Amino acid sequence: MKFVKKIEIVTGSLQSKKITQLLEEHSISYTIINNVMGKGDSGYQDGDGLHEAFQNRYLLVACSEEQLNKIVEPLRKMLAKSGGMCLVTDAQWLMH
Amino acid sequence: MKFVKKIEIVTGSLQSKKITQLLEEHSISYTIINNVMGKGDSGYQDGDGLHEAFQNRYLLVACSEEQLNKIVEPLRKMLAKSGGMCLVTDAQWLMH
Amino acid sequence: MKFVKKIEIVTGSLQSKKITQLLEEHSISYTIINNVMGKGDSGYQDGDGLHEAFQNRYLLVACSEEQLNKIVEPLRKMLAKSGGMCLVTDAQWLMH
Amino acid sequence: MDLQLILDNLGSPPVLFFFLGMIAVWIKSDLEVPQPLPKFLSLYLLFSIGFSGGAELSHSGLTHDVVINLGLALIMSVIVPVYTFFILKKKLDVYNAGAIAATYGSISAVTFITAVSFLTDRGVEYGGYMIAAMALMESPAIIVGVILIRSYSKNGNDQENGTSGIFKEALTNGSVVMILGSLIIGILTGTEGEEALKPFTKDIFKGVLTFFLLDMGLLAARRIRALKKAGTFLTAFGIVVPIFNAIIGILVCHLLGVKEGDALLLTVLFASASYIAVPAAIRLAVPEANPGLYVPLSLAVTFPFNVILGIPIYYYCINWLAS
Amino acid sequence: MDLQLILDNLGSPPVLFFFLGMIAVWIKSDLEVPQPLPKFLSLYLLFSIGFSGGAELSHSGLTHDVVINLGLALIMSVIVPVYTFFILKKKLDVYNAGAIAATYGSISAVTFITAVSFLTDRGVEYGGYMIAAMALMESPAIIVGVILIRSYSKNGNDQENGTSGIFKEALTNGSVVMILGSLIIGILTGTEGEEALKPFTKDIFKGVLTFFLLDMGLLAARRIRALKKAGTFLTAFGIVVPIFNAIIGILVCHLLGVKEGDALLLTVLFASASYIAVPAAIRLAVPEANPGLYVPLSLAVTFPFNVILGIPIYYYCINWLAS
Amino acid sequence: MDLQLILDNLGSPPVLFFFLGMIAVWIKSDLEVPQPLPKFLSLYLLFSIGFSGGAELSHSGLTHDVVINLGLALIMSVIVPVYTFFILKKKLDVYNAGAIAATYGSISAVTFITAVSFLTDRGVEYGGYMIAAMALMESPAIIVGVILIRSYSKNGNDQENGTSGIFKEALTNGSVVMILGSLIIGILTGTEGEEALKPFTKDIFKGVLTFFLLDMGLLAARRIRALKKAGTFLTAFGIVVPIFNAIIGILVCHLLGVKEGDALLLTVLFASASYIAVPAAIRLAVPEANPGLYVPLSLAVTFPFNVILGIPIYYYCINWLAS
Ligand SMILES: Nc1ncnc2c1ncn2[C@@H]1O[C@H](COP(=O)(O)O)[C@@H](O)[C@H]1O
Ligand SMILES: Nc1ncnc2c1ncn2[C@@H]1O[C@H](COP(=O)(O)O)[C@@H](O)[C@H]1O
Ligand SMILES: Nc1ncnc2c1ncn2[C@@H]1O[C@H](COP(=O)(O)O)[C@@H](O)[C@H]1O
Ligand code: NA
Ligand code: NA
Ligand code: NA
Repeated sequence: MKFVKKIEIVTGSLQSKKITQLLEEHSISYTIINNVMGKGDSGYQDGDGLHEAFQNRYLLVACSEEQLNKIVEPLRKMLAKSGGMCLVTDAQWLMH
Repeated sequence: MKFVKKIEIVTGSLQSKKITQLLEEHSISYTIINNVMGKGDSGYQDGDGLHEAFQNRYLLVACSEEQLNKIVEPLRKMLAKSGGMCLVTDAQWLMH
Repeated sequence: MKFVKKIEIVTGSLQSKKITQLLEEHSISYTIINNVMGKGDSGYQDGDGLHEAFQNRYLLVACSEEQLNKIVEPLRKMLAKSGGMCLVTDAQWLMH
Repeated sequence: MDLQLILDNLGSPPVLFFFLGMIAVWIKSDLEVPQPLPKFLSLYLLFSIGFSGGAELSHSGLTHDVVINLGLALIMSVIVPVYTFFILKKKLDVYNAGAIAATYGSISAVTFITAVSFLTDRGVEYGGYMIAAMALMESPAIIVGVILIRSYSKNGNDQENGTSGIFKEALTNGSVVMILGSLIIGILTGTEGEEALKPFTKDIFKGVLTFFLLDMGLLAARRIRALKKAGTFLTAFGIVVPIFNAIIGILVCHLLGVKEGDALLLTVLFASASYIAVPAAIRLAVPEANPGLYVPLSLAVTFPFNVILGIPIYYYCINWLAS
Repeated sequence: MDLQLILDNLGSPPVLFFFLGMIAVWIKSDLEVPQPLPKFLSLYLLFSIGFSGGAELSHSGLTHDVVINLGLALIMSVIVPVYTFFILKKKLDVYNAGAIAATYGSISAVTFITAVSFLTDRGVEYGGYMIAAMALMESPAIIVGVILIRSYSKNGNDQENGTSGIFKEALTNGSVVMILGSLIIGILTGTEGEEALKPFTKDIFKGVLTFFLLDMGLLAARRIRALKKAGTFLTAFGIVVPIFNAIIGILVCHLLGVKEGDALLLTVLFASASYIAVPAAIRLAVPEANPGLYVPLSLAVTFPFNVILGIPIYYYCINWLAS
Repeated sequence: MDLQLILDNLGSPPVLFFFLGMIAVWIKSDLEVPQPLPKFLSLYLLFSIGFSGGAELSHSGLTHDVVINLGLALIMSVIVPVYTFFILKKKLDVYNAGAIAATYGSISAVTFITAVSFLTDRGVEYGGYMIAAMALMESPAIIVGVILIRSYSKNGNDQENGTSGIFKEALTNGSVVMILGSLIIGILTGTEGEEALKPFTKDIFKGVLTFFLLDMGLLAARRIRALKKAGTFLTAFGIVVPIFNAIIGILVCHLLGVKEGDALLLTVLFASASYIAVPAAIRLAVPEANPGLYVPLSLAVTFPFNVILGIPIYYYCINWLAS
């Protein structure tokens, strides 16, 4: 097992594209769950709007602390604009 | 970063509606993932039943410890009836 | 509340079937999210390939430490072959 | 003639595609109709059958046949869950007995639609009001089942959802709203509406039904494994009770002089069991019941039995009595 | 005659299924058309209407009507957001005023398609270039709205997405590409293409539209609750502005001698508001605006108003002026 | 005449919508056909083509043409992966060479269906048994590819999935079951079944194909970027090998006197490469191979080449040889 940082982000589908781009630039792997609904400060994202603009996306990233440190500031800025949630937890990666 | 409690709930789609109602009443934000399958004490929820009654929903909530304390008892009661899983972890919220 | 181990696995949809089989054999409950996209060492899994072979699945398992110990080795072997991610965290199960 | 009817039915595209679905599961093929398309196809079928039935009604007007047929439908949807409940209670606990009883008191829209298609293929007429009979039979059994469970279970009265909640849910379930709504709109728009929507609601109907039955075959075969747990008693129940209900239907229709087409549809309603609406309602209202019993029983035993053998046999018997 | 037209429209299958959707929500039914099927159905409608319009154009060729109609469409899609912005700014902040203004400057493809179906039912002709007018009106209002917001908001100039970014997004949005693309392909393949695809693009078109309006009814009714927050001013806005824009449309068409069918379609474009393309673009470009205002206003007020009452009333007025 | 055929094909709705999809990606439009609808549309196409082919066969009966065509199909699906494997091994590792070889030994159902539509448009007949030839060619190449990889890779023999596992998977893959199943049902139900399902399986077929090709265009264009990594060798491979296989097809058909329509279909089967069934099987059986190579090559190079240029050119050559 290896200690990693687990990052969970929920934000609008359209806005999330900038975040995956950021991850790509730093060659960080990620997982995406689409069609995510929710309620936050900016109201409901209920997927009813016939357009993914009204849906969220969930991003899951496991990375090293250094990688986290590299992306944390741009990430914070993006989320300040787009809204949403970003949680960081400690986790163990089952080596394989 | 701010310390928060992360709550993850998996329960039947229909039953989950009461839980989101509870969260609404306490003005707690949440994220929903639909079409979730699973196996638990009450057997398979495989989405094959042509009705969302046979699917689960995943709810993700990040809230303060006080908020958690307010909802924990009604939540426990609901889950006792509906079945499912509820996990609580510590997490850090990336402030933005 | 009860302490449990939370296991999160992301791997190809087809490959994940062996993992749920393993969980079944040990009578461990699980939750499945389908249609999960992602990027990892073996490139993009973007669901664009008209076949679930090009999608991931997300598995969520809460179990006791003993249960984890029982499955950890076969799990590691499967993931070594199929690729993907497996994170283990501590969590509290809200008893009901 | 009996055998010929069965063979004809076995050789019809919907039934053959149902078999194809089952075979695909047995040979462990990865063939699947991805969600939510099966749900959409079933909405389409309800939409089309409801709308066509309404248009039909707008031509024929209400005759006294309507009263007889709707009355019979309503009565059976109350009687069936009661008598099956007491049979089932001998082997099962109250919750599962009530759940299965509700399932068999209600109806399967797809079985009904397959029977409609069977009649259409043979040029046999039926009344548009039969669609109303179908809608009428969907829900009462849920209510009867839940009342039975509450009366016979020990802690029956500390339930949170009052009976009125169950009532409301039973009456507002999506398929009932879809059928009744389409039926009423079909009546209101009459021939003109029928003509305008014909290519969508009639022409491609049989094709969509055929495609949908492929998915039903996949579903049914996947459920068959669960039947092992259900055991011989329940599996036998899933064939004997439909036959018994069908016999009631055939005899009553004969005595009351219900016409051939209507008689087949009424018989099929009596003989079929719900695998969408009722299971969904029961899952919420009676979480103590095991969906691993009531779903596979109606889906993997009664549904295939009715679609493959039941419909032609019932039709043969109706004609045999009439001649 | 006025009343008869309205009643006829109220009694048409698409409008009745729209009502059915609304009723289903009001009686708290669990009826739903599961995602992503509504999105697929709307793609189908754009595909079919675009393709048919193109085929139509390939027969008729370009006349000088085209220039007039496209010119009017373009002008109105710039004027409407400007004048509504200044009305809205009296009651709302700049962001919400701009967002709603953009919504009303753009158009609703489904309202347009329902009007096309209204004309077809009555055998009234319209020009294939009207499809191009629809496509032309989708996007400019987004750009106008965003420019207005940037000009009047305090920190308007530190926006990251330059105006050029908004331009590009507005012009490449999926529905514009789908309509224009299908239109051009329709022109290119002409009668031959039209014939080959007729069963798909024409015959089942009305049925799919009807089914889709069921979902629109569900959507609209779910949004109505959000209107309470919007208040009386906005709700009134959602009816008065379409009527006002329609009056402009009717008068201008009369003065310029635009033909009956084209006049109705142009009027409907003026009177309708976007609930897909613009809200989606605004959500990204102006996160400060509240989607709980601009979405329900167009979807739960203006859309039903136009589909149920607007289309027949506008048509009556056009004919009344002409006679 | 050559050029005219190509231009005609370029101007057909399916090909034009394929271009529209590609253009939408290039201008960065957000147009998309949401999952799982593309999968559903491809199931529909397999269902319809299989069923129609079966009905066709039930009329024509089995002639000795059948044996020739099916034999040729089977032989080529074994030869192609072998010869391409040895070419590819010069530039790629064993895993990728085997994966791509398997892809080109198999076939693309949509290319085949587009060729069927090309023939239908021109009123050229073809045998229903060609559908069987298509089904027959789907899987063998998977098995051949995997065997080649296991023979030439160092640790080829410690694989967990035995060759028998691959065999089973290859034969039970969903599209093979769908085509063969529909074909057999089409044979069984004959003219009667064909008539009953005609509006669904035939009338709207071309429209659905056209709509589906829009999505294929979107898919193909998204994959083109991945080709840069593949390099010139592979890109050239993706055009040269289909042409080479097509030449073999054209010559062999000429020598054996295969009729025009059948010859085109057989040639298209030889020239096309799989982008669903084989990639999916290889992903599981040979995780060492890079899907970023074998998917875009067949989807973004060979598929567009065949659909846009290949089909009319092959058809021209067949006719030119025959005259
Ligand atoms: N405290 C929270 N817990 C869970 N999900 C949240 C929370 N806050 C925001 N979200 C998610 O993030 C989305 C956007 O949040 P917001 O920008 O606050 O509207 C919401 O629709 C939710 O899905
Ligand atoms: N230990 C667990 N780990 C992961 N998911 C669980 C667990 N227990 C229950 N679930 C989920 O909760 C649903 C309902 O659980 P149950 O009420 O135990 O049948 C299941 O279908 C699973 O998706
Ligand atoms: N570090 C990571 N963080 C999040 N998801 C990952 C990570 N690594 C792999 N994955 C997921 O696992 C899938 C397969 O990974 P791989 O085998 O590395 O290609 C990817 O498509 C991702 O969805
Ligand atoms: Na019944
Ligand atoms: Na407008
Ligand atoms: Na080939």
